[in-house]
Amino acid sequence: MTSPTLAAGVVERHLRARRDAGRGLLMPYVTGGITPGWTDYLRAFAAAGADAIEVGLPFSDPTLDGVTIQQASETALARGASTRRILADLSGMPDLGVPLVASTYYNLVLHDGPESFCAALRRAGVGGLIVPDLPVHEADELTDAAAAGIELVLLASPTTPRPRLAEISRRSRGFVYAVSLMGTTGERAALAASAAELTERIRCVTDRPVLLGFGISTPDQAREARRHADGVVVGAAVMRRVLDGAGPDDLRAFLATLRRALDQE
Amino acid sequence: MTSPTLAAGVVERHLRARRDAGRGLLMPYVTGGITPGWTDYLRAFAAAGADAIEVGLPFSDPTLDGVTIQQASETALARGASTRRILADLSGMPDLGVPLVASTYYNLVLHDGPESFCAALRRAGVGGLIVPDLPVHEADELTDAAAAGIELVLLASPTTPRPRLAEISRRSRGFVYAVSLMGTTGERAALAASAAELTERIRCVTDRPVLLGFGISTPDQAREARRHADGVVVGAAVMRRVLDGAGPDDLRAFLATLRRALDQE
Amino acid sequence: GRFGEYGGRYAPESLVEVCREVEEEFREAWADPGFRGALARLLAVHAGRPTPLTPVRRLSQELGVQLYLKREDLTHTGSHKINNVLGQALLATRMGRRRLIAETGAGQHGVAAATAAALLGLEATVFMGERDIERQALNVFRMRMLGAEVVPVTTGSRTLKDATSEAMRHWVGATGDSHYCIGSVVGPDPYPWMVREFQRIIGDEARGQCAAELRTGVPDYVVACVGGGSNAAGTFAGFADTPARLVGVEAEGGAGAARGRLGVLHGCRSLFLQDDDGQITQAHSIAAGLDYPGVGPEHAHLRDLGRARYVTVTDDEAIGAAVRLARSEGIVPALESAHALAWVIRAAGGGDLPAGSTVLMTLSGRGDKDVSTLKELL
Amino acid sequence: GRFGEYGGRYAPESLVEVCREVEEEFREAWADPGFRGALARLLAVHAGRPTPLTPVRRLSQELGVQLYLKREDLTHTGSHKINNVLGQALLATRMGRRRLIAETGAGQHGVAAATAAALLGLEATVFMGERDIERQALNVFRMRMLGAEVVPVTTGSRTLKDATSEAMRHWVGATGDSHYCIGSVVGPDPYPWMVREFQRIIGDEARGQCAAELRTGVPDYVVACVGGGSNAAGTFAGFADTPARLVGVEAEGGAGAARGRLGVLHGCRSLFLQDDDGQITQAHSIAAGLDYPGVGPEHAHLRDLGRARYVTVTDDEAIGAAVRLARSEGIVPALESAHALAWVIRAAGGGDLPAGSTVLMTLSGRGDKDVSTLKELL
Repeated sequence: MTSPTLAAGVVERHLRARRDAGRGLLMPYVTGGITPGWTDYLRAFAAAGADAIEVGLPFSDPTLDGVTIQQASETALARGASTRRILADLSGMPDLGVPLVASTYYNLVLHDGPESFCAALRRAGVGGLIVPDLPVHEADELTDAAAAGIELVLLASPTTPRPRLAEISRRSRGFVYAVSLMGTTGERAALAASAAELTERIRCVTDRPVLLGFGISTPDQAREARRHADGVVVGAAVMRRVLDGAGPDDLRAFLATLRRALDQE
Repeated sequence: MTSPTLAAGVVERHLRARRDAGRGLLMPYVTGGITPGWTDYLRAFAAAGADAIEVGLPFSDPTLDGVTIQQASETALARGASTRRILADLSGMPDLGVPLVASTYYNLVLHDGPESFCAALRRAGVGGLIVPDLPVHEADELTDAAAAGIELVLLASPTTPRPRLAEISRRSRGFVYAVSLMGTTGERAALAASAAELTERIRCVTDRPVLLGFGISTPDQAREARRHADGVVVGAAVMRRVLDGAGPDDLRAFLATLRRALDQE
Repeated sequence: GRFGEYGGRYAPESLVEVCREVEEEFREAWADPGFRGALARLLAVHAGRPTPLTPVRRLSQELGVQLYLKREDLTHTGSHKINNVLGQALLATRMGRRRLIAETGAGQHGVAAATAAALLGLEATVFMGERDIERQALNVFRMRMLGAEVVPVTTGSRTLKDATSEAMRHWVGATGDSHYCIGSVVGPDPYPWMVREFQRIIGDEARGQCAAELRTGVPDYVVACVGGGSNAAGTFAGFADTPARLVGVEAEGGAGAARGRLGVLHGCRSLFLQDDDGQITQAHSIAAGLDYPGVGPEHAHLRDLGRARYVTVTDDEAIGAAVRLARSEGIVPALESAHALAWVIRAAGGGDLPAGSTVLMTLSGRGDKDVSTLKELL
Repeated sequence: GRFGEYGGRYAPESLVEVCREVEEEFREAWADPGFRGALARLLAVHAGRPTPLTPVRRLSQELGVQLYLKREDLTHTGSHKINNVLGQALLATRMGRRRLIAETGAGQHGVAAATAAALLGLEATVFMGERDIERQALNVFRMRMLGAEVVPVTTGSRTLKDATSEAMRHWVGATGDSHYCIGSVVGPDPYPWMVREFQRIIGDEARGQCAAELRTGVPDYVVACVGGGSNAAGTFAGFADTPARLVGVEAEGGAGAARGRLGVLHGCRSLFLQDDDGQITQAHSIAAGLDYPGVGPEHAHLRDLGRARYVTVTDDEAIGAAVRLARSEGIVPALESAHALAWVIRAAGGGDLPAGSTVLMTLSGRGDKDVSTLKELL
């Protein structure tokens, strides 16, 4: 345990508290603007027992996403979604009781400028930010901009070497996003073997919450993930259902199965 | 007049006699095998007052012929015409009273061998031979083979320089074939200016009959040609009519107009 | 890995380590006379280097300048792309990789990558937008004939941009045995400068040829077309330390350097065409190789420094230039290269190129691939 | 003008004088260092000579021989045809001609002739069979883009043989201002040996490259494909005075040297495919450049002398060889050249080529032109 922790932000405090209470953490994802009433999904997520909610700000070229989230991004953009509108939608919502974490590609951040971008997130009630194409060694300008109130979550991957893993764990805020496998987002038949190894390696360098993402789509996988990590991110499994027409209630039912799986473990 | 004349053959004796009698010489052409009863054309030619008749032995690649005779050759070959069959057809004919002159490309001569080829011509009653792709400097082997009874007619062209013209005139048998213009066989609107000049140049080096060919297709052209040469060869103008379906009587009528034109001059 | 504020390695964390390995291996290889020698030999005996410098006689007279063409169209496979792929394929072999991954638009880089793979006994997987596959059916067949697998990309605009994204996605899952052979001076560090180093042979050769051929030794202007910008980067590299004025010519509809905004795409920070929301927009050019909404980071930097100028020409100007070169010099240029010529023609006519200037222009590829496009237009 | 009993000037009397002029001018030009220098420079700066000698690594191992390719595919326009047309176009200029006449089958010679004409400011009229025009639409457009007039030939089989006949007919009426630029070592004297002299740069270069590259200095076998036979004639010329065994490879369906009979066509005496009546038969080959029913007179003579061997391969063998070279070496050969390779493959497998032999093969052109043909077949 080498990671010195600065004063934790809202997201991290929330997640640490729940983890420390023995709860397996669940962070479902939704692509902002995917449907006219998309914010209803957020309510459903909260109702299903989400511990944090990831809101994707769709980008034209989602290079780390598999087909499902690519398609969700395209659909949302075709509907006229933009960072500005999605944040406006969020601003209009009552507090759900769980922190919101935005995720997007770095081009959208740079386009507005890191300072403005983070300020806009804050105004919309978003507490955290995930930028999958912004690795730790390129993160300085956003870290600085985010310092005032946005927790910048960094990602660790199975090929990240140990010293770098330590740096990521140290500089990540909110939690450490452990990428379960070498691949893009998307549902998989089974949890990758690399997931366990990576989370163990992260645990050696930090006591920050560790959420496993990429490929977790079933209660069984969630249960298995929980054995190693503090919780899971579930994106493509949610968005496939949304693209197939599932409404907020359907998603609440689906997430409830994951919630139960995490609680059982 | 420098050309020493060897004992003239049948064709040349015939043509000289008629020329010396003041007659304009007419040599119509027909592609052998062009129709089932193609030898009827020969009878019609003779009846119309031809002084010699040129029989084309069709070749697959008639590189010095324009479209009309190309088409006639293709048609005849498609009908199954061959040197052997055409000569067989000729063998079966009674004497028409005018000499026959075969014309073809050198490949057909070489294919049978010059000796055999000439012997076959002789057996079929053919007296002369025109090979447009056999210039004088390549003619030795055929000259030797033909010596026994086939008069090898050589061609002269507007670009033939004088010493070569003298050699052609000296070595040609039967007559000298003056190519009226730089071009292929085929009908033309008017007699080329080069025709007069060439025939004059040939006259300076020989007293052998000179027939003008290539492009002579109307009585007016025949009349004009007669002013310079001893007579004309008429090929494409005949064959166009044959291809258009004209029968022997039609051709006789057409040739009669040329005959009259030559006689008037 | 930085060019002023541009460049960098904006790769997903899963690719950071492999990018580092590529960089390390490239640095070692580039300093290794054995590697340099092997590459030089492949370029000579297989790809046909050196390529000639062709003095353009009739068109120069008409334009009132002295124009010289660096003839990359005469290399094996018909464009400068071969310089880079042979280098990367040799590097992949050195790294023990058994496969090349590549993206392609019109198919030139794909054909080159498939060629290098076949030559060195590697496999090749080429990602190509479904729309480009339809438009460039013969190049697809060339790649397959060379033994490459061509994977249709059905997402987004189904063209080069999407093929690049898909190749990167695929690479994330295949870093262990596959090398991603990027075709231009774009992508995460070390690609922009590694590809430039592999392409600098264009500029180095041209520099020497100009020294031998031109009275002035160095041309007044050095001109090249810019899509991602690899032939321009390689050409400019040979003249960076000379007084020659560097001009990059972009397509009107794909002018990343001339009209792009700061952004990050495909692993690097540079200038990209974007809409008001920060979404990357689709480029449009008759030249498939210029049909990319960004530009390599080094070009962005050269622009900021003022060391190079970036100008644009229209589709119609490029077509006109292609026809003019064909008729006056017997060379049918690639439509990409025709852009560079179109600027020379316009600039000579408009006084932007002073009379008597010496101009070196890189003819990056041959126009055979574009003949069916032109056939429909002319 | 004779090669043993072959060759000669079996031209219509109207062409005899112009053939003499071409011969005289060529003899003078060939002895003139100014002409030779100008041609050498065009070949270097415009056409991309010298072309490399490529050692074939992987296929050589598989075959158990040492195979080297002389890379004419890397010349401008993509085949050895450019060597000849630049020579003849320069000669035409020297003779004050303002136009080139050419025949073409697949369009390679036509494109080369149109290219040389554009470069030297001459007009070009290219005769091409109507059937070939349909099959090779893109080459037709390339010629037109280069400013050439392409005249469809509608007679006979509407392919190369007929295009040649039509070009000769046209020349008869245009000798004053036009030069007939024959594309192979056929036609009336001086064409067969003039074209060989223009093509001997292939053999001369290869000879020097072999001397530098091969332990033995001279290869054991020198192999080239033979249609009319210009690339083979040029290649063989460089090795005539060596112990190298010369092998000409013909298409099964166009084997003038292997199966032709004595005849005269298009101005020269040589070996031609004929039926029992002495009519020239139509050749059939998947390679348009081998689709000619005869062979140049020098090849007929080399055959009689036993100095060269002429062998045949089938369409299928050629296709297989093309695919194999593409997959193993990253080179898509012209289907013509693939015939030469097909023989090497068969001979190495069948013991006709002893293990360890060194083999020089001329790769006469690139396969891009054949990709659509192959696409339909594979």
